Amino acid sequence: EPALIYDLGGKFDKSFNEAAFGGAQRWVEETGGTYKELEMQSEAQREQALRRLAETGANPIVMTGFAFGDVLNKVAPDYPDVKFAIIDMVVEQPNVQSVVFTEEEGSYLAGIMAAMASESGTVGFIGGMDIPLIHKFECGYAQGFKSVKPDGQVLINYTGTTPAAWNDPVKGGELAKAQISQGADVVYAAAGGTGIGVLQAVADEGKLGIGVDSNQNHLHPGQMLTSMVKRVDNAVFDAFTAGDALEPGVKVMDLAAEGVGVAVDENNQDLITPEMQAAVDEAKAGIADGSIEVHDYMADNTCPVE
Amino acid sequence: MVDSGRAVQGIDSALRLMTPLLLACLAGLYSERSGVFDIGLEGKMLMAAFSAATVAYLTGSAWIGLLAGIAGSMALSLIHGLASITFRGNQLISGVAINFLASGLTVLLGIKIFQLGGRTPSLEGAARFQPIELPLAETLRGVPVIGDLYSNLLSGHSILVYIALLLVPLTWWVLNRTRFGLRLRAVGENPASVDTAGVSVTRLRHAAIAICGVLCGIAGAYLATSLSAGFVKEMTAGRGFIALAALIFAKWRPWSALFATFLFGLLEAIANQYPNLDLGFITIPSMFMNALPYILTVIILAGFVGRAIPPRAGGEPYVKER
Amino acid sequence: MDKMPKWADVILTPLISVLLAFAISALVILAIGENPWMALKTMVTGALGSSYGWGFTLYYATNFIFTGLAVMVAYHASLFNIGGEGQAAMGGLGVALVLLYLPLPHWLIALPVAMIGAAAFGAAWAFIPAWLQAKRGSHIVITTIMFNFIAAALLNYVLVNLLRPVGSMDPASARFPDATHLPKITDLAATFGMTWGEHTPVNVTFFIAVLACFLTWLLIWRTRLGYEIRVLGRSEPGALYAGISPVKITVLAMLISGGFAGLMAINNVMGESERLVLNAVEGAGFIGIAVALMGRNHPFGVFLAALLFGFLYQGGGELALWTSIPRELIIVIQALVILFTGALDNMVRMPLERMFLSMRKRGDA
Amino acid sequence: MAEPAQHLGGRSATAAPAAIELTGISKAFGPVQANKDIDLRVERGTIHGIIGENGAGKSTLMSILYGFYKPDSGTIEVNGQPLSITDSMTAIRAGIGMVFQHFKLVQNFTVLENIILGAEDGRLLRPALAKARGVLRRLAEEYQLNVDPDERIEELSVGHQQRVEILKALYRQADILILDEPTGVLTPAEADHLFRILEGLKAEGKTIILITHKLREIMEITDNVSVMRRGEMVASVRTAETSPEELAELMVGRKVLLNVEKGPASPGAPVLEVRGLKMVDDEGVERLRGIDFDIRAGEILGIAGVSGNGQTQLLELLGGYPEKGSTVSGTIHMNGEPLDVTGTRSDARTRRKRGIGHVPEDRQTEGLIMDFTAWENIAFGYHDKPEYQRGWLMDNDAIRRDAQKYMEDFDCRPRNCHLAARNFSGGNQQKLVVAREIERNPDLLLIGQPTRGVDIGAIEFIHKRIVELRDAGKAILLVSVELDEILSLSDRIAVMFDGRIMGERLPSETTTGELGLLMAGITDTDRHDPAEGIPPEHQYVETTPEERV
Ligand SMILES: Nc1ncnc2c1ncn2[C@@H]1O[C@H](COP(=O)(O)OP(=O)(O)OP(=O)(O)O)[C@@H](O)[C@H]1O
Ligand SMILES: Nc1ncnc2c1ncn2[C@@H]1O[C@H](COP(=O)(O)OP(=O)(O)OP(=O)(O)O)[C@@H](O)[C@H]1O
Ligand SMILES: [Mg+2]
Ligand SMILES: [Mg+2]
Repeated sequence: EPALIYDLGGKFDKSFNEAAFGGAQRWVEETGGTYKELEMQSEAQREQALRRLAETGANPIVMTGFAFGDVLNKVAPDYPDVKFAIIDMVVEQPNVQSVVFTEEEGSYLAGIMAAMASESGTVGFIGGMDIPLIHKFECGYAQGFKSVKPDGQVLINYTGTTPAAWNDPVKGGELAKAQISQGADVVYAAAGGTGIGVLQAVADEGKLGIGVDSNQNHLHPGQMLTSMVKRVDNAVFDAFTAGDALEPGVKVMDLAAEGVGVAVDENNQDLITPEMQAAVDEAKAGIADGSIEVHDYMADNTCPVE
Repeated sequence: MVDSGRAVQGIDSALRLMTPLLLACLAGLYSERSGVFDIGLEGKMLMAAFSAATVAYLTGSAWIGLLAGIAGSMALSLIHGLASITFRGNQLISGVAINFLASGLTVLLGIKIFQLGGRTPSLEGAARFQPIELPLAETLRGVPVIGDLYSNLLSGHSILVYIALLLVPLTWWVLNRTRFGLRLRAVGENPASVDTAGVSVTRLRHAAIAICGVLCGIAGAYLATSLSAGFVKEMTAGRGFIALAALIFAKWRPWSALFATFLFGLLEAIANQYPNLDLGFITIPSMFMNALPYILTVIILAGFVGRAIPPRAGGEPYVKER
Repeated sequence: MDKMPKWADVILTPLISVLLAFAISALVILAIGENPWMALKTMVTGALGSSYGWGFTLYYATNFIFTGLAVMVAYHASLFNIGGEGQAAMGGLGVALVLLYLPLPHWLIALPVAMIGAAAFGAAWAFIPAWLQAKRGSHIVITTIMFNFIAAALLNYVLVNLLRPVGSMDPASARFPDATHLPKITDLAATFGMTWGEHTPVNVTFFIAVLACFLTWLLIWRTRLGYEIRVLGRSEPGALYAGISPVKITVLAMLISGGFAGLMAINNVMGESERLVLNAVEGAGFIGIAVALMGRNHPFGVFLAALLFGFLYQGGGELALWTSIPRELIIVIQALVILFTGALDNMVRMPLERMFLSMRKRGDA
Repeated sequence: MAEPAQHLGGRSATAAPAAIELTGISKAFGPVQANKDIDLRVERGTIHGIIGENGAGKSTLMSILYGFYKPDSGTIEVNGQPLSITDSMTAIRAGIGMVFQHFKLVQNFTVLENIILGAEDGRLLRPALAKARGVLRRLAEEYQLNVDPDERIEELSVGHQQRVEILKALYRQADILILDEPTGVLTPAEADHLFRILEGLKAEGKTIILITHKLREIMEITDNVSVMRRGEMVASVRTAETSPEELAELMVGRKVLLNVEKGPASPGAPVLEVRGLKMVDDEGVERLRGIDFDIRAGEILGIAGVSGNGQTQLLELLGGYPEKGSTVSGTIHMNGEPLDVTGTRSDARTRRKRGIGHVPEDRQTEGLIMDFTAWENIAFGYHDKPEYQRGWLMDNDAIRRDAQKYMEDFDCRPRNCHLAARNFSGGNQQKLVVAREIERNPDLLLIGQPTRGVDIGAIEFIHKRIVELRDAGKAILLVSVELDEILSLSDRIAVMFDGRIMGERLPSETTTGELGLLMAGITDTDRHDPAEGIPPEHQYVETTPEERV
């Protein structure tokens, strides 16, 4: 029986935990299997949860979030027969699969679309807490945008410095309005529950929003340019499906692997011009063949376009 | 660097951000002027936000949502009153408990009702308070300065913003010009004076706390059904505590409360507009811009505001016989 | 002269209050469609039913003891320190800097040094609000709230930009050197050949916390400084009359308070995670307020209240982990416990007093 | 007020119904029986005195009558009609007004706001304020009860605050006025004024109940007097048919000396020399305008004056804690050595180390920590004495030993040093403070209002101890608004007015009248005359206020 552990944000964080939950649900629907799931309550429980699951025979054990990395490094060797999968972090252990996403690539595509949809030449990005992971999104987005509009401007805001930053739609909305007042007409939200407020404000003001992690286009049909989907659900689904045959090592979920991408569905297809679609396709191909290199913020903690 | 449009937008944003603070601050003002400290503003707002969003979603009416928000907040007020007035318990503990209670109950009930991890579904249309245009706003829009101030700044907010603003003079008037206000102030300064005048201390304090509940209810409803479109867990994000700080800052006076909350709103709006302040030689990182309102509050407090003397009987239950 | 015997006030009242809180909690559990009996059983066995459960319960309790003592000491000087959260966070920074940058060969050496670092950083963070209160009259409740936010910002910055190892996704410091790892109580038990609480985070800091309770008791009720703190807390004119400087005592009391809050970092940062993570305090600073108030501002009360909250935290964690009951239920239970034992205690006490009084009258007659 | 019905039940047909008739009133606070089966009859149109030791239950009884406390049992009749007084509103409606021992005024309200509080008749304040202003003007003329209606209470002297309380009652058309220790805080002139008002009210047919510890007042003004002891009513007599000695004995249960027995002073070397002492408070008001005086070993210098003329500031300054934000200048010498008047070494701790003991005017907020136990209060201010330290810790056993001893010496009751200070009666609280300061054997004892609100048994005792301290060769600075006390205790009397010492007199050669004039700021033209009567060793350089500026 596989197991899934959510990070502190909780199962319904409007972000990758929720996406992970979606993947597990899909697996249940398709296979009719059952799985165990756990929500963390405190930092100290991480190890407790991993060990208890491992001891009760869960296999594989999937966890979302980089914060598990440290603990997993310690726990994995104690249970060589159990397979673990960790999302967003590389843990080098023989029984651990590390799933990493190339958020910068997906965001790059979103940036291209934003640039082409923007009439003002100014777009916005709103992140939750100012942490490296979110900079990955931000930097990819900015690169994509600048590749189309080198003279354009990307406005960047972070919501806060406490965990409340992920659950403050009011502040998110205000930040979006502030960016809009400075000319932004497309705003990309990578801020969990805060993002709901961002997208709402953007829709209220008649501008375009870009969702994150799961496909959020349905939130405001016609007002969502796209969503930068990060297929955590696929990662979880794959891991669950693989069962104890889960392959250790680093699994890169990139554009090519459809780990990341921009969502197009009936809610936003009217906004996608053929040129836009062409540009996105071209960029995809370029990234795939290496002619376009999207810089990963994590490589050196800097972003070339800022 | 600061063009007028941006300034207007900043103040506009400040107006929106201050509204929940102002409502909560006035709520605290009624409670604390009657001698009952209330650190449970946060919890009451949160509860109100949840019940307002839930009911607004279920009924499709923001107004019914508002009533539900008020009811939710009042329920917690009642508990606070029961604990700290009727049973003369510790007001701070009761406030702490209310914050915990709201934080847990909202999510618990939210999960039970919507299975969305404590969120409510997004509100649309009449389930939200929409911005209203003040009369003549369109006509005046072209007029320089006045147009800017009236049409862009003052007009176009939700009705709750105007209610909050009107509550300031109203509160002043109630406190200083009515029998209720006189007794309320007296009971916060020296409850024995009210008691020996033949007026019930308990009833007055319960009334004050009920008003506090109503105002927190409006504040919460504003957060969930006007500023945003639904409830998200912990969405008050510490605003109740900021309102408390503003209340002390304002020395428990309504006009000063307006000023204090506006200042907080403005500081936050400015921090929002300048996420990375580039001073030329150094760029202030976003973390510090986010903390700027708090840092400036401390500086202002240290530099310009003298000792704040709370209502003398504040925090103490009224006990005749020990 | 008292209305009822002391034992009744100290034991009976809180006991009945806790029972009431649990009764209401049971109703809440029923209301969300779960089985309260099963929930209670999960909580009790999960938190107290094994050395494993105890290991976690005591770990959380250790955190709460420190933050509870912090609130308590300030409260005796009539200062309401809501800043435990920020002070504890800064204490963590102190620990991290000491352990990462000083060559400390053994935990026995690392511990006192880290304690100094933790206390110093926590105290420093309390110093500014204290000084502003004493000198400028800036209300300490506001300034400490503000300093919580500022600490979070500072920590966010330091972890992301300064302490984070290059290439790490996690906004956390590097691991502390192995030599500085504190022995877990499991390890201590193992040296006596016992297996106790395998893989639980409770470590030697627990004993330090217990010692801290005792020292705080000495401080408040047995030393000159404690006497002066209590005088200032009761009456500022009285303090002046007695030649006690309110400025000095305000600052000292807050330094001690901040120091205690900072010391919490020994437990969670040095003892448990062995590196500094963002939001390491996890609200323990706020729980400290409840713990101190419920503990009636007495170190022994703080100890008991911290245990109770440790139990609720661990039991609730178990509940959330292994049942379908959402973790927020535990916050509700905590709220009810705080409400009934801390704020509605007179609801229980008044009828009890009447009962004892009439019993005494009958005895006299 | 409705006219009382004339049916009189079983009472003698000739007697009019009593204004108040209490029967079998009992009240317990937890285990404390404050009132035990009390009967009290107060005739209409009389002034009825109630006396009793601290804690005898006087205030409790009156609070019950006023609806502030609920009695456990007993009945109340007002003007012959049984009345169940459940709250103060009922009492007010029945025409009862009460001036509490501790005023129930809102400090930051104006006089007018305090007057109308609870009697606003109407939801809005404006009409009530206007009406009250008019009524106040009329009352002011009628009874010489002048107060500025727009002044804040905190700006008023206690005497004026009391007027506000009386006005409050009159505004509510009280027919029966209860005054709980009204003169405790008044100067003799103010007290006389109050009594004239009470006489006036009585002449109008109003009934007055007066609680006091001062037998002189009882004899002077009351028609009847009731005596309480330990919660019981022990006697009710016509004032004309009793004597102070008899009342004192009824009250305390033993014979009491009503006058201080004190031999002549034999002053030694100067202990305290004060020159040109000035103090300006944080609002820029000059509170002390250049004070000069000496006190010698073995003498008591009494400072008389209407409260608010700088005595408090003088005591606090000498005690080492002038008001926050004030500026001080001048010199003080203690046993010939200078004392710092500013800076960190001018604090109360340093003063105590130099041998200055201090019984503050306000025992409840300064002299005691009300929540502390008696033994903790015995160390208050002396907690850093070496004999109370044991290494890093305080030697609580040593403190408790001292506490037990002091409480024996001063006959503090109950003799339980573990009881919190707030559980002692006012008199016993005062004994705790006096014991603490006197037992330290200070070279100089500052003592303010030593017997305010204290019953006569305790007054006798405290006076005796002060004189003993003097006879042991110590210097004492006594500040009191009670002229009787000043006259009977002091060896020399200085009168303060408006931050200056107006003059100095010997008790044997002055009268209350003369002191009263000085206290009012009226100096005699020949100001050096009285000094001739002072023996040479008592003389010191005296300057006029003008010279000191
Ligand atoms: N509010 C109260 N709660 C509990 N006990 C009280 C209270 N008020 C008075 N007592 C008790 O009742 C007794 C009578 O008190 P009361 O105030 O009536 O005395 P009193 O005669 O007015 O004394 P004093 O001369 O000092 O004013 C006291 O011994 C005290 O212990
Ligand atoms: N709330 C109370 N609880 C317990 N005892 C009280 C309380 N209030 C008053 N007392 C007691 O009642 C008695 C009389 O109290 P009261 O308030 O009349 O003060 P007091 O003794 O007259 O002092 P003072 O002369 O300074 O006013 C004292 O024994 C006092 O300790
Ligand atoms: Mg009395
Ligand atoms: Mg008295």
